[in-house]
Formats: sequence, structure tokens, C-alpha cells
Amino acid sequence: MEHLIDIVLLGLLMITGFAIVRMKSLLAVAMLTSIYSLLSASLFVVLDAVDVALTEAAIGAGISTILMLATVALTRDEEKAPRHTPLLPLAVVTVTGAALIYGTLDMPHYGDPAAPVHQHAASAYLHDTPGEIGVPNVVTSVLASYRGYDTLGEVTVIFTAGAGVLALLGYRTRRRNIQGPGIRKLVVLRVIAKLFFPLILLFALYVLFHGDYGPGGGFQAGVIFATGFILYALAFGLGNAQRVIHHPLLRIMAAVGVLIYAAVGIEGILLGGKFLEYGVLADDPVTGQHLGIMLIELGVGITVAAVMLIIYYGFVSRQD
Amino acid sequence: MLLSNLPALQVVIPLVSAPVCLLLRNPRHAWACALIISWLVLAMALLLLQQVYTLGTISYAIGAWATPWGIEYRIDMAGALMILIIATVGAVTMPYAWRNIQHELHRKHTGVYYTCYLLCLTGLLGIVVTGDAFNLFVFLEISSLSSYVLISLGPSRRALTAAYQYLVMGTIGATFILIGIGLLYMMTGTLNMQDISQRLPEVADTRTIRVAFAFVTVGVSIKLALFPLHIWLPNAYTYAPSVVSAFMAATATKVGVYVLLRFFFTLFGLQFSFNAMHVGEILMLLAVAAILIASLVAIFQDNVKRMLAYSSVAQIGYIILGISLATTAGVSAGMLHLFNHAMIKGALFMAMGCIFLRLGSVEIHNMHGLARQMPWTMAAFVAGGLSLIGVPLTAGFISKWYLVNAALTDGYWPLAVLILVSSLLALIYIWRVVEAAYFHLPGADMHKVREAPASMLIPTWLLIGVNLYVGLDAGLITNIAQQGAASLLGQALQ
Amino acid sequence: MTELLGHYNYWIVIILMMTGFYIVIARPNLVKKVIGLFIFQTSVFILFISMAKIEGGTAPIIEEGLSVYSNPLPHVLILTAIVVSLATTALGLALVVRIQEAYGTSNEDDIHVQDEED
Amino acid sequence: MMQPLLDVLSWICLLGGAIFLLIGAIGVLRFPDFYTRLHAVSVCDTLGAGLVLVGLIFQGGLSLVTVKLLLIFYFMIFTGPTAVHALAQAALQSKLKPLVDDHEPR
Amino acid sequence: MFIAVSAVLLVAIALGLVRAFRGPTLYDRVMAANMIGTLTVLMVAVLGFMAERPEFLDIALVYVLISFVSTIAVLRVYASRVSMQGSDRK
Repeated sequence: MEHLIDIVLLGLLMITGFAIVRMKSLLAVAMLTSIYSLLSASLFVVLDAVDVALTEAAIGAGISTILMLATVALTRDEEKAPRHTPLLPLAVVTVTGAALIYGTLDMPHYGDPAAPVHQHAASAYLHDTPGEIGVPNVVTSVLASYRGYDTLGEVTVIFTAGAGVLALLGYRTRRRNIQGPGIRKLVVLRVIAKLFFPLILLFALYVLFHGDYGPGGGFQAGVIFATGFILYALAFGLGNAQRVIHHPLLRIMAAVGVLIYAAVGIEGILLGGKFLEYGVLADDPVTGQHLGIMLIELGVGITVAAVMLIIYYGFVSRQD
Repeated sequence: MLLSNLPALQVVIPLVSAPVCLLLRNPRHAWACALIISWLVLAMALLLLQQVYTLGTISYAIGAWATPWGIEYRIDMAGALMILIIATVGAVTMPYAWRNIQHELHRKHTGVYYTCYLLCLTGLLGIVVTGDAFNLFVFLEISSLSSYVLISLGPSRRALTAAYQYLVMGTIGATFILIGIGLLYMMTGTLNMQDISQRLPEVADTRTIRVAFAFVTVGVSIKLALFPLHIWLPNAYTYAPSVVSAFMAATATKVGVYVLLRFFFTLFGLQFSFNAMHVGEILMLLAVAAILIASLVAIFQDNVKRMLAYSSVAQIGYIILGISLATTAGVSAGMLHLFNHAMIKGALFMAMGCIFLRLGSVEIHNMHGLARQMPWTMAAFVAGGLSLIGVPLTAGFISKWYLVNAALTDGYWPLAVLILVSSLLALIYIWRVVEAAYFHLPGADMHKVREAPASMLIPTWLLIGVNLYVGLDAGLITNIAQQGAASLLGQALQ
Repeated sequence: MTELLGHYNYWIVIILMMTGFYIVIARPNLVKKVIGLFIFQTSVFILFISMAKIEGGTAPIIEEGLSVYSNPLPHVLILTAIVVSLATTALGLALVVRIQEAYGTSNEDDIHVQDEED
Repeated sequence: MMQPLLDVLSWICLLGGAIFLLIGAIGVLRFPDFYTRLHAVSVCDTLGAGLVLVGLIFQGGLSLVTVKLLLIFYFMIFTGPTAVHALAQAALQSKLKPLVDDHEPR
Repeated sequence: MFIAVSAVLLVAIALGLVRAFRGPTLYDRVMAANMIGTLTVLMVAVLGFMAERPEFLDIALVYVLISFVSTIAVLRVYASRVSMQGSDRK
């Protein structure tokens, strides 16, 4: 039965993709991109990829759309027509597409259990996780422990993006609260923001520490935490938000998150194990795994939240 | 305890130092921290080389998980050579960077520059050391992202468009690599390179693996600027700050070549990639095209940094030519040229940085009579140029000699002729610069130009010294290159 | 019928990939190129995740009653790749903002014209 | 005895919610002007969502699932109308005039 | 039973998409995006019940927050642009 939903969602995605190609107005394209990533997030839910759906929605529909719109707000809205007819790109695209379709002919069928993907490493992860790591959410155990080094690389990628945006856009602190003319009429938004702000932060912490048992983890929590502050900045103006979390603190938080992660790894070495070995952190290996996973999720959450806010401040503070 | 964990520390130390550099407010402290870390990385690289030299291939399981489940670091002689190149160039360009950054970068960028530089160093080291396909993609992204930022810090506004163009092409390349790795994982079920190479023969003739091979080759070719896909390189190296051009020219494309070697020989295996897919002939054709066309274009450039960028594309053509022969002699000649070219191009770009500092421009028509004012810098440029051409007693000659030797043993005598002819092309464009600097009457305000500061001259001459040393006694490096080639091909021949 | 259904998922994903790839190559507007990159990468993620699905399997969170789970490894890879795509998009858009301020336009053809002038 | 009654109640709520959402979606398409469409979305969506969530609560019974559903319901009740309010205010602020009489379609 | 509800939700999402394509002004598209966000929340919740996996409700909760904040963000970012351009046109 899920095939039907799966096929319909893919159809909708395809229509949205074609619409994005044809649309001239960049604001429309940005909104369609937000819908595109929301649809792909719900497709991930249908395909049982729970953590990925959470991350795709938080990052795709949330942060990326805001960044795209902040950029389009600075540039001309209308997209000029390309000067030369797009024959060469069409040729390149059809050749690449044909190569890929040619490649799918020998692929295992969609969803059949006999595919090599499910035989080798995956069954070991599913079988060993309860014993060795004792965390129900196998994705978190693979993300944080079996392939924990990938996640360290990932945190470094996020840190690089933060440092890059810091280098490119820097930051301008807004002393005065110069808002649009409609400042008086924001009362409704402010009341709701004041009501929801603590709830969102609390929910971010829940997602952070619930990552072992359900969908969640460092990244999703970091993005939700940053979304909470973005809501605060929207309702009460960027100046107040920068007073609540000012920029030097963000730089420190971004750096401290990566250092926490690396420190857990080096701690493994100092206690005589290998790099990123959590078993030696505590006397009992499984508790060591829990401790290790908890600490690195915290480090990841801090860095991601700080970098999201650095990027948001960088883009929005350039507007006026 | 330190020695046993050396492979991991080699990447983790610069990775940890990058956030520390961001925390240091004062740019001078950040520079000092980056300097210490670069020299520490060089020391560790030498230690690692010695370990690999004695113990053979080192395997280090991260997190103490067995190989197919956890991520494994696997360093053989080829990897150790690459770490040596990256660490040497990094350690040499760091003292050079202080004055150059002060001069070319905007005041507020000097603090963040060192963080991005250390991240690029981490990414490059991470690519070379890892034995896991997806981990290679992650560190490839780290080094690419930080190099986009480094390029965009250039003095002129065109650095931004150059960085943007490199970002778009680099991301397409990285996504192609991701598609290739995904298809490989779909057919073999693991991500560890050794595991994939063992599981590949059963599924080798399926169409999916051929498409995965094609996508990975195209993706990596974009990263190493192989001829038709090199469009991003000239702008990137011309408008980037000089120290970034020097560091990138000497390491970024070289790591791309290493990734190509790793995929061809370790992952897909010699039989599949060269006999079944005939990639050798395609690469040879592209290499010949790269050498000829890039050298010709370099001759007509007025901006010397752009000329050196096109000459880099030509030199990569030489390296790929060596690899396309798929024999131990050919691959070791390619790796030898990889090392020599890294040293030569690093020195040449640093010399241009000194000229840009004093003259404010790198155009040939502004450099008339420069030799009298900046004798040491121009002497370094000439020495580097000679090595680029392949004059005896320089490193360039050694690697060209082995390339010609490898081509002749395989019976490709036209390739040997091509290598000699293209050296003449290199002579022409180097001569244009030398002629302008030495044999033209100095321009109006040339007398005000002073010699470059010692902090920039010594690193340039250090690299030239390495060049000349390899030219005289090539024993050590050729030995390492041959062992590297043997370990790469050795894995393939098993 | 199962032949078509078996590969239907992958073919649609490939069409999505090519849509994103086309936008990056054909459109001269810099923001549109970054959006094209974002769509190209998102559709690669859908390829990875549809590879991990098992018929009748559920999300890889272990519970007593359930035995067949879909493969967790592509999910981990995609969590990393989503973060990489966000970092690339953020940097691309930051560059577009700086280019817009330096050149006054975000259209590639106009930028080439300005470059030829000086 | 309670179970079939709960099932019937939840199906009624679910179907009712679904129908309201469908009406809202059709309204969005057919109405001539932005503000009328906005009216259709806000009213039908909030009610439809409420009914669907109540239907799910009946299915969920007294458990953590119901708590989560109530939390979603609580969030939706507040954020739905606020978003629509902000939307209408932004539209008015950018001088998007509502269609007063219907002889000149927008 | 859940299949019928999710089918109706899919139809509603499709109609919302049509409005997102056709919508003349930006505000129509923002409204369509907001509507699709709400419908996705409900579909995720219904799918959670169809697959007997209550973990899906965490995702639904995050979707509510994300769609709300991104709608508000779009309006505030666009509003400052209108005021900026308003000053240019004068």
C-alpha cells in the first residue's frame, strides 16, 4: 500500500522540480524549493528513514529557505532569460541521465530483501547494536559510535561553513531596533513568540537527549534550537536577539562544540584505547558507549546551533 | 601510546587547532598557533613515513571497531609520500603567510584566514589517510569548502566570482563522486576500500559498476582539473591570495590525483579499470591534449600567475600520462613528478607573491628590469622555471627522465617525443618572463622597488633548495615513489 | 509489472537529479544555480534512501515485536550528506551576496561583461 | 464494549477532518482573490487538523502517544491562526488591495 | 481507514501545489507553502499510526514548528525588502 503514497509523492516532487526550472520569479522558486524539501522529507518518512526526515525538514524547509529568501531580498527578484539557447546543457543532461538509467538496469529491485546492501554490514549493525551499544535507535548508534569519525568530519564541515560565512559576511551588530513600519502591529506575533520560545528550546533539548531512543540527535536538536532563536529574532527584532546571544559567544560556542567532540576522541586515546573508542571511557563498555554518545551529541548540538545562528545573523544583518 | 595512534593524530591535531585558532582574537596569536601546528604536522609526517618505511602498510581501526563495520585508516607508501608533500608545503608556506596575508587580505579577514587554512590542511590530510570511501567524500568536502573560502579572500573582486565558479564545479564533482560511491555501495554492500575491492569481481561486469566507475572518474577529474574539466583552475589560482595559490597549486590537485590512483588501483583494481574499461587510453589522450593545449595557452598569458596556472594544468597532464601507462615504472614516474611539481609550483607561486608584494602587479609588462631590484626573487623564479622545463641537475629533469624511460619501455616512443617537445613550449613561456625581468630597461619608478622581506624569501628558497637537492641526489624520493607505486599496483596484482 | 515497479523509484529520482543538474548548467542567475545544486543533492539523497528500503521493513529503531528493519547505513550517510549540502548552499549564497554587492548584479552574463571592461 | 465505540468515533472524526481539509484545498483553488483564499485556508485547515488529531487521539488511547498528539494539537491551534494573521498583515502592508466587487476579477 | 485519510491528504497537498505554481503574488505561494506544511504534519501523524510506529509524532511536532517559523521568516525578510525598495521608488 505504501507504494501508492511513494509513487504519488515522487510524482509531486517531479512536478515541483519542473515548475522550479520554468519559474522566472526567484521568490517563487525559493518557496517552491521549501515545498520541494518538505515533500522529500515526507517521502523519507514513507521510506522509513525517520532521522533523515527530521533533518531534511529542519534544514531543507527551515534554514535553507530563509537563507535563499534573504539572498533574493538583496538581489533583483526577476531572473533574466539566458542569452544563448540551452542546447549544450540539454545535451549534457540527457547524456548523464541516459548513463544513469543504463546503470539502473542491473540494480536490485526497489525494496527486495536479497539486495547485497542488506546482507553484509547492515545486518551486523542491527544484530550487534543492542548487545554492544544498547541503544534502540540503530541509526544513532551507527552515526555516533560505529562510524563516529564520519560525524566528526561532519561537525568539521558545519564548522567550516560557519567560519566561511563569518569570513565572507562577517557581522554587523544592530544597536537600534530599526524595524519595518509595521512595528506596532507585531503584538500578536510577539505574544505567540514569547509563549513558544521556551517551548521550542525545551523541545530541542528533548530531541537532543532522546536521540538514542527515537528520531533525533545532535544535528536536529541544533537546528531546532537555532529555529527558536530565529523566531525570537523575527518577533523582537535582530537587535534584541543579538543582545540575547551576541556574536562573540556564537564564535566560542561553535569552537567549543568541535573541541568537545575531539576531546571525547582524545580521551579515548589517553585512557589507552584507540581514537573515538567509547568503551574505555567508563569501567563497563556499554555505559562507556552511552556516555560517549551523549557527550558527542551535546558537542554536535552546540556547534550546529551556533553555526546556524552565525549564518542567520550574517545574512539578515546585511539587509539594511 | 602516541606512536601507535599516530595515523589518527595526524588528522586530529590540525582539526582541533582550527577551532582554537578561531578562539584566538589576535591575528598574530592565530598565526603563531597555525605555524606551530604546521611544523608539528610536518614532524608527524616524517615519523609516519619512517614507520611506513619500516613496518609496511599501517592499518588503524578508529573506535576499535572491526574493519567493515568501523572506519579504518590505511596508510601505505603512496599515502605516506602524499602526507609528506602536504605537510612540507604547509610548513613552508606558513612563515611566508604572515607578510603576504597582511598585504593582500582585508584587515578583518586575517583572523579567520588561519582557521580556514588549518581546515583545508585537515581535509587534505584526511583524504590521503583514510581507507573508507565515504570518509574520503566527507574530508574531500572539508578541504573543498575551506579552499572556496580561501580563494574568495583574494584582493580583487574577481576572486569572488572565481571562488563561486570553483564552488559550483567542485560541488558537481563531489556529488558525482557521491553517486559513484552510492552505486558501489549498492552493489557491494560495504564502504571500506579493501572490502569493496574484494567483493567487486563478482559484480564487476554489471552495468551499474561501469556507470559508478564513469561517475567517480568524472567527479575526481573535476577535482584534479584534468584537461576538459579544468575551467575553474586558471581563475581560482590567479585571483586567490598568493600564499593560497602556492598552497593549493602544490597540494589540492595532487590530492585529486592520489584519489584517482586510490580508486583505480585499490578500489576497482587494475584489471577492471585498465583492461575492462580501457581508461588508460582515454587518460592518455586527455593528458596529451592537456600538455599541448595548456602549454600553448600559457604562452600567450600576460598575467604570470595565470600563466603558471595553465602550466599547472599541463604538468598535471604529465602526471596523468605517467599513470595512464599502468605499469610500475609509469606510475612511479607519475608520483615522482607529482612530488617535484608540488615543490616547483609552490616555489614559483611564492616568488610571484614576493613580486606582487613589492610591485603591486604580476603583469609581464610591469616587470621590466625587475631583476636588478629583486635579484633573489628573480633568481628563485629562474631556478623554478628551469626545473619546470626539465633542465638537467634539477628535479624536473629527474621526473621527465623517468617519464620518458617509462614511455619508451612500453614502446610509446611518440609520447617520449611529445614530452621533449612540450618542454620547449615550457621554455618559451618561462623565457618571456625572464626576458622581461633581465633584458628590458627598467620602467620609470622601478628604482623604488626593494627586495622582498626575508620572511618571504627564505621559504621560497627552501623549496628551491629541495628542488635542487632532488635534482642532485634523487635516490630517496625515487625510492619512496617506486615503493608507493609498487604498493598501489601490488594491491591490484594480488 | 514488478520489473517496472522495481525500478520506477530510481528512474523518477534520476529525472529529479537531471532537473537539478540542468538548472545548474543552463540558468545564468547565480541564486538559481545554487538552488539547482540544492535540488541535485536532495535527489541524490532520495536515491540513497530508496536503496535502503526493505519490503515490509520498518524504521531502524529496535522494538520487541519487530524483526525486519530497513538498512540504517544509508540513513547515516545521508545525515552527513544533508549537512554537507547545507554548508555548500550557505557558502554559495554568501558568495552571491558578496558578488551582488561588488558587481551590482547576480547574473553571470552581466558579470562577464563587467569583467571584460576592466 | 468501549473499543468499537472509540473506533467509530475516531473514524467519524478522521473522515470529517479529511473532508474539511479537502474543502479548504478546493477553496484555495477556486476563490478569486488572495484574502478569500486566505479565509478558506485558515478556517478549514485549523478545524480539519483539529478533527484529524482528535480522531488519532481516540485511536491512541491513554498513552504517551496521546500526550504527543495533544502537544501537536496545542501547537497547531496557536501557530495556525498566527501565521495567517502575519500573512494577512504583510499582504495589507504591501498595499495588496482586496477585491471589493466581483466585476473585475484579479 | 488510514489509507483513505492519507489519500485525501495527498489530494489536498496536490491542490495546494497547484495554487503554489499559479499563485500570482508571493503571498499566495507563502499561503500554499503554509498549507502544505500543515497537511504534511497530519500525513506524517497518520502514517505513524498506519505503520504502528509512534516515533513519527516527534517528526510531526518538529514540522509544525518549522513550517510556522519559516512562514514568519519569509514574511519578515520580504517585508524589510518591500520597505527597502519602497524607499528606493520614492
